[in-house]
Amino acid sequence: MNFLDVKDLKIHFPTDDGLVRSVDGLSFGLERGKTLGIVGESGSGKSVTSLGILGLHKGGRARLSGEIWLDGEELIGASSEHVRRLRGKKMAMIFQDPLSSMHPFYTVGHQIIEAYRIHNDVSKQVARKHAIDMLGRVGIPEPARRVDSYPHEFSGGMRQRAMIAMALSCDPELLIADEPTTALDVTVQAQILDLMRDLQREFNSALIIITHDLGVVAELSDDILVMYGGKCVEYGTTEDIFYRPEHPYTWGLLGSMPRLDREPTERLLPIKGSPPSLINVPPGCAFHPRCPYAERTKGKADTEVPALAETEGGHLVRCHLDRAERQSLWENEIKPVLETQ
Amino acid sequence: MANTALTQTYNPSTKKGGTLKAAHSADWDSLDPADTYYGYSFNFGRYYWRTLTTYKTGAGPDGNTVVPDLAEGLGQPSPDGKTWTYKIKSGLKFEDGSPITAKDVAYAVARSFDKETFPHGPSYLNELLDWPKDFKGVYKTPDVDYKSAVEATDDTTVVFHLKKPFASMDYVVQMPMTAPVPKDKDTGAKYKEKVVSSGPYKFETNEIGKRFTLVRNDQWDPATDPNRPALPDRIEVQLNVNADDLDNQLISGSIQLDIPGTGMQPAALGKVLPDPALKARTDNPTIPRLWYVSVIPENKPLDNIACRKAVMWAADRVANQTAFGGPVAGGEIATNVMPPPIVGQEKFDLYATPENKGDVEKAKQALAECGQPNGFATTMTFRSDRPREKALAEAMQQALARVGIKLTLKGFPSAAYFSDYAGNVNYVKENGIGLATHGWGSDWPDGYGFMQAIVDSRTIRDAGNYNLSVKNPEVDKLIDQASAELDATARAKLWVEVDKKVMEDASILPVVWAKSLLMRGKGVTNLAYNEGQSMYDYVLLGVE
Amino acid sequence: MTAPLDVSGSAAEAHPESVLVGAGKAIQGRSLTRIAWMRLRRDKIALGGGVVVVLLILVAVFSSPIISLFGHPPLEFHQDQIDQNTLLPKGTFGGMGAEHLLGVEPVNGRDVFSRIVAGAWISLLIGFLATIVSVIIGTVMGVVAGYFGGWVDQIIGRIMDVFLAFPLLVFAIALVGVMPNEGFGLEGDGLRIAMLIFIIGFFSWPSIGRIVRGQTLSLREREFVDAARSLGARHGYILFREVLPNLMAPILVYATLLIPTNILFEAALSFLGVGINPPTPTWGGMLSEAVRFYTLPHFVLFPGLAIFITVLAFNLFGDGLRDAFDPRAH
Amino acid sequence: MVTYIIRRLIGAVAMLIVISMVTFGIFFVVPQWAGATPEALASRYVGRAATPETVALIAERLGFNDPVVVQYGRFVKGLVAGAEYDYGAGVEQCPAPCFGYSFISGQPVWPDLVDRMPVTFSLAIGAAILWVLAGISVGVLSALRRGSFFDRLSMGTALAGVSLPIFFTGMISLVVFSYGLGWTPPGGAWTDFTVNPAQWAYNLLLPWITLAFLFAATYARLTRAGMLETMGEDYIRTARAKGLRENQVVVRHGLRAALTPLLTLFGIDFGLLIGGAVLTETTYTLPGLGQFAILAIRNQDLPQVMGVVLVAAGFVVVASLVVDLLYAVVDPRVRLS
Repeated sequence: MNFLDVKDLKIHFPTDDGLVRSVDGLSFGLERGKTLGIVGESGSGKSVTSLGILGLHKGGRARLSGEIWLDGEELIGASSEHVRRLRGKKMAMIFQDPLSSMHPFYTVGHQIIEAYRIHNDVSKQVARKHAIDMLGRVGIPEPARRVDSYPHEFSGGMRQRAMIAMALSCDPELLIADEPTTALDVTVQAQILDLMRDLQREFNSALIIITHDLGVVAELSDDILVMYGGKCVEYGTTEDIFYRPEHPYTWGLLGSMPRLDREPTERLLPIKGSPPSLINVPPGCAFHPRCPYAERTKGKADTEVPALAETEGGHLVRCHLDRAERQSLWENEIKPVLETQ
Repeated sequence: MANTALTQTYNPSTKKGGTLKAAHSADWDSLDPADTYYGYSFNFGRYYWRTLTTYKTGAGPDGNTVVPDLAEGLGQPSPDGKTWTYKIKSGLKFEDGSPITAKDVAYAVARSFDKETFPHGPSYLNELLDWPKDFKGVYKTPDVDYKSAVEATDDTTVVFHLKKPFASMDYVVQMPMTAPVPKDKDTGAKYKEKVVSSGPYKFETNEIGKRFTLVRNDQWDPATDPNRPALPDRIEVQLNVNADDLDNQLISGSIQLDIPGTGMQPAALGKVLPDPALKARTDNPTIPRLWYVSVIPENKPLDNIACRKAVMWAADRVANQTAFGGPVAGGEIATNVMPPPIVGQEKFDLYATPENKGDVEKAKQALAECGQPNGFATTMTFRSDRPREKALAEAMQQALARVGIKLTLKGFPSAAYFSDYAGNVNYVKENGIGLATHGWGSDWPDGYGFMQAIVDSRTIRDAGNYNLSVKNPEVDKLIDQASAELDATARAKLWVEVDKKVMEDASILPVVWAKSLLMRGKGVTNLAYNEGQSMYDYVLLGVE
Repeated sequence: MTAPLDVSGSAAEAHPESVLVGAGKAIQGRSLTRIAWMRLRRDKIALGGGVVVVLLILVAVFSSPIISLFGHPPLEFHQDQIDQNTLLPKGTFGGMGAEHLLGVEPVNGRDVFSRIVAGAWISLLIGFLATIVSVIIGTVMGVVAGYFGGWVDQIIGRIMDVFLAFPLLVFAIALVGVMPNEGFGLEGDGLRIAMLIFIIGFFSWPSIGRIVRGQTLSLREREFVDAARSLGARHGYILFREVLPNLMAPILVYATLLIPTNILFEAALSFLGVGINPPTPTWGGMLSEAVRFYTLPHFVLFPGLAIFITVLAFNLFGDGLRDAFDPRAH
Repeated sequence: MVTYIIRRLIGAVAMLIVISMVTFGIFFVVPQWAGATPEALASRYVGRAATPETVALIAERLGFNDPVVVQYGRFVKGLVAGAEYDYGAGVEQCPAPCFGYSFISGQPVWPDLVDRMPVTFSLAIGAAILWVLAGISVGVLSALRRGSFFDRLSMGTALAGVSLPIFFTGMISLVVFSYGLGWTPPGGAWTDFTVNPAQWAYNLLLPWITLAFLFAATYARLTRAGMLETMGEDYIRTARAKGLRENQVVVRHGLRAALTPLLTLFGIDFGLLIGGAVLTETTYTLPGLGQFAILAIRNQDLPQVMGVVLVAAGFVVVASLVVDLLYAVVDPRVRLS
């Protein structure tokens, strides 16, 4: 059993317009000290998944099913109160936009102290020392002074460091980072990613990085899960995904990776169309309306939902195309385009 | 029984003691005898002031007559009617024990001359007396001798010198301008905060605009004063009480006296009139007040008497009466100017119509005579903050529409009604005002006291007029004749003549001779309606 | 509110827009108005308010035939219905019955039903036209402030502050109280109504002004305005062709919400005795007379309910409209 | 901070000057357009049957013969430096701020205003406490139980509340509770707090509730909207992710942010109210500043009108300044400069 095991997770939202299937049968596992990257476009369900793991859908309108095992405990069936106690202590989260994710009316220190004192019965002075210590560890200069600053007085990168300090203040064993660098400058992005890698090693925690940008997870992740329309479409080691990707959507994502040598808006393999409606999920393969190879399935893609099948060594792909055909497409058509220049 | 107190003293008593609780839905204009001009104030003021004469207390027709108060007897006119002499009693004292002399009375009259300091008070003495040219009041010209107007020839004699003969002097001097004021205690406009009493009560506290209390004045000698029994030990007055609440308190007995004494609010009427037990506690006198509509001959076509007569004929007197509160709370349908309580009044009706509902045919005839057979359009003004005047205007609009006279109604705030609108010559001319709602109450119950201010065209000035409609030289001549007539009966006849002239002129449309529905407070003794005061006689009251 | 995903905030990631866009083809390309209409159609309460508003407008427009069918002329006296002494209606419940549906007034016996129907006309007329005045002043001031910014914005902002600090009601009363009765070629009720419209409209513009200013500020930064500017378009062109059309939706919404406020304003002025001259019936005026006759339930309740229902209907409809145009502005 | 306050105060004074000029203009310039002469103005303030001489004297004394500018100047001088009042037997000092002497009562205006302030203050403060408590708690609960029966009921009531004119609810409440059931005192009842606190509260109960109902409705709607918006903010999700208890999330993180924008509104509402709750005071005939204002206008008593308008505007200005200062304390992002 892994440290984290997600089995057939479904998160649905009933709405006036119909049932929104944000996450629809997702399974994966993660060991301590390992990093999983969850990649997909916005609306693919990746963030809903992370909030689901943290139990933040509890009490809302969401319908959750499946199992989430964290360190031998099942979380979906557990009481809200129990999950709340784990939140912040055993599992913590770093959000995308550090400015909006920190309360504007409280000092950074106050927010870290609050996070620490929820789970540790210590005096304010002790918590404050801890907060300063944490700020120092995430690389904020003069932490003893900056602890009393408000979030708006920090720069974007500093805020994200503070956010990380807050998330790590209780030594969580599972850390989920949701688009941790999207809101940051490119140079700062690299620093933050370095910091997260260092800290993960130091704390030996399990790390999930959620992003729409494969580039972010390339160096950090051990495994990568590609999500589309609430489902996993490809899962494998980082090497599998970057060197032997088998799903046309993954190819598209690889082609969309911004590279330093190109204009940020330039895409090698643009994915046409927009992400699917989560209410009226296209019948058959959710990706087929946008898939350039859909017709090769002889109509199967329009009617039949493809299964997530293992190809080799834990590499999973959800596609109707033959494996051979996928491999040949990759080798002959996609890879050459990606490797131009 | 209802109306008992109109003819006799209700619940007579001589028992002293207790506290009389009174309330007022608004505020006094002023407690200063020189600066007040409300009937209730003249009535109530007698608790703390004494004047040369006063109305005979108690119920019945005698209440209209004046009797001596400070004076030993009524005034002695000189044969030409231009000098009036009053002898005052001896042994009179102010609340501080200092004696009241003729000098204090003369000084009080002289100080009341200063209308800049005392703008509210009546100005009869300003006009009647022969003031020195350079006299600007006792404050501005303290060195000017005013003896050409009023003088104390010795400690007990006050002499008034008039510009022209005047017969009703005894009525004028019952007004509080003759209430003595000690010169060394006079603080001008601030005197109202601390009035020095000459009557049976003096001020204990006085919070202007809120409340005041009167307690016994031990320097007042009942032997000098047959008019005031001074029964309660204490009188407490609340000001600015909600009018509906005041009625309810009066009904329930938590207060015993409604000071303005002008009747109840509609809500209370709806409660009192259908309830025999409550109705039995009421008195319903006709008071010397006329509600009327000025028919102003200033603009076409009302400059034509026939058109004015058309208005007279077209008006629905019953609807007008209802608008003014109906036969009980409003008044009796008025057919001429002078109300019944005025001494020598005669009732006559030049425009009698079937059931008082107006006569459309006669009105149309008059319109044809006027050259406006299809009617005409004009404007009627009223005081917008007076619901009854508003209702009257609406009733007139309905009635006159029957003969094609189209009224546009315009309401104005009371405060500026006479100064800027209905009493402003230019405004009336420029805006084509044809009809204006008015009310007038007499200062004393004779022809002069009632009529002069509203029918004498020589009083008309640019703004602030009460009369803009009666402009008849014949009327003016009759007024002069009547004022100079020293024989009371002949004088009364002359005033009836004035009344007839005005009605023939069709420049006043009488609406009602007002009646007020007064309620006797619970536990009040010795209560009587006084015709001179047109209210309950406050100084008689006692409590059980 | 039709935002599909609102799970007490915790599913904020699944943003309404992404779903809307995703739900995709069906909605894409439709104008904001169409989307708003779709949302509005689903809002039963707002629609109910809208229906009542339409009914009220019909009542106001067809007040004369309605009155001649069911009532009596609103100015006609029926003193035979009145007790001469108490001045109250003789009949029970204020004389309510087939002849006088809502009873008669005390004193003169005028038909309450007819006066309420006739009063609808005044209330709605003033409510609508005063709102138009506010919208015109507010839009001009708001657009000018938002578009030109700088010292112009400063000055207009100050003016709005002054209006906020004004004891408006006191001021309006003072103003109506001293106004002449003839002028601008009008007289009587016509002038009075015109004056009330102007005064109410004039005192209510800052609320619209603020919103328009804010919207203009944000519009000014949008690409299409930039584009137009870079193409050398004149201010006038940008204002009328680019900015104003985009302000229509918020203006419409807030105008709808201002109408009930203005109706209440008119009622308050009439209540305080500075509204339309009698005998023209107004709801506020009827209520102010009811103060003296508070013992008559029909006389107090009906004009009050008329105001309440009208204002509530406009509020419901306006609220729905706002939610439809901008679900998140709520 | 200090410079900010000074600048705001200067702005406030400028605003009051503008307001005073406009008020003055309305009462002097507009009637003159309508053709009023100084005598016509003066004849408003004298007793009945005053002679032309009396009217002329009063016109002179009230200064109506001077140009409007001079009259205004005199008013401002009185405010700044005080004024003198000739009461016949002597001269009285009216120290600054002297709003002048009422044309009607001859009393200085300022003490009259001060006299009526406790009534309006009591009304406003009591109602404010009620509406803030009720409005905010209902709003918060509605937002947290969005779509529930409670939410629908309270928001329906709130919408009805903002649609009811206070002179209607006030009258109904008086008819039912005071005249009908006799539970509450009749209109016009007022006892000073220092005289009898229990009676004070009892007398004001009905006006408080009626007035508070109106405002509570608005505040409940706004609180709910603010809460819904705030509870959707990212930082609320962060707070939850930290493991904070839900009630702490709501109170410490949600409420504070949701209520802060209401502060400005409250400042203005409260400021306007303590300057005179005209309709409430008229309906309940409470002797406060609002009733004073109406009476002053009816009597066309300019010094009183000027006094009450300026005092009322002053309250709004001060209240909004206080609120802005408070805002800076509550929201660290706001800088006073």
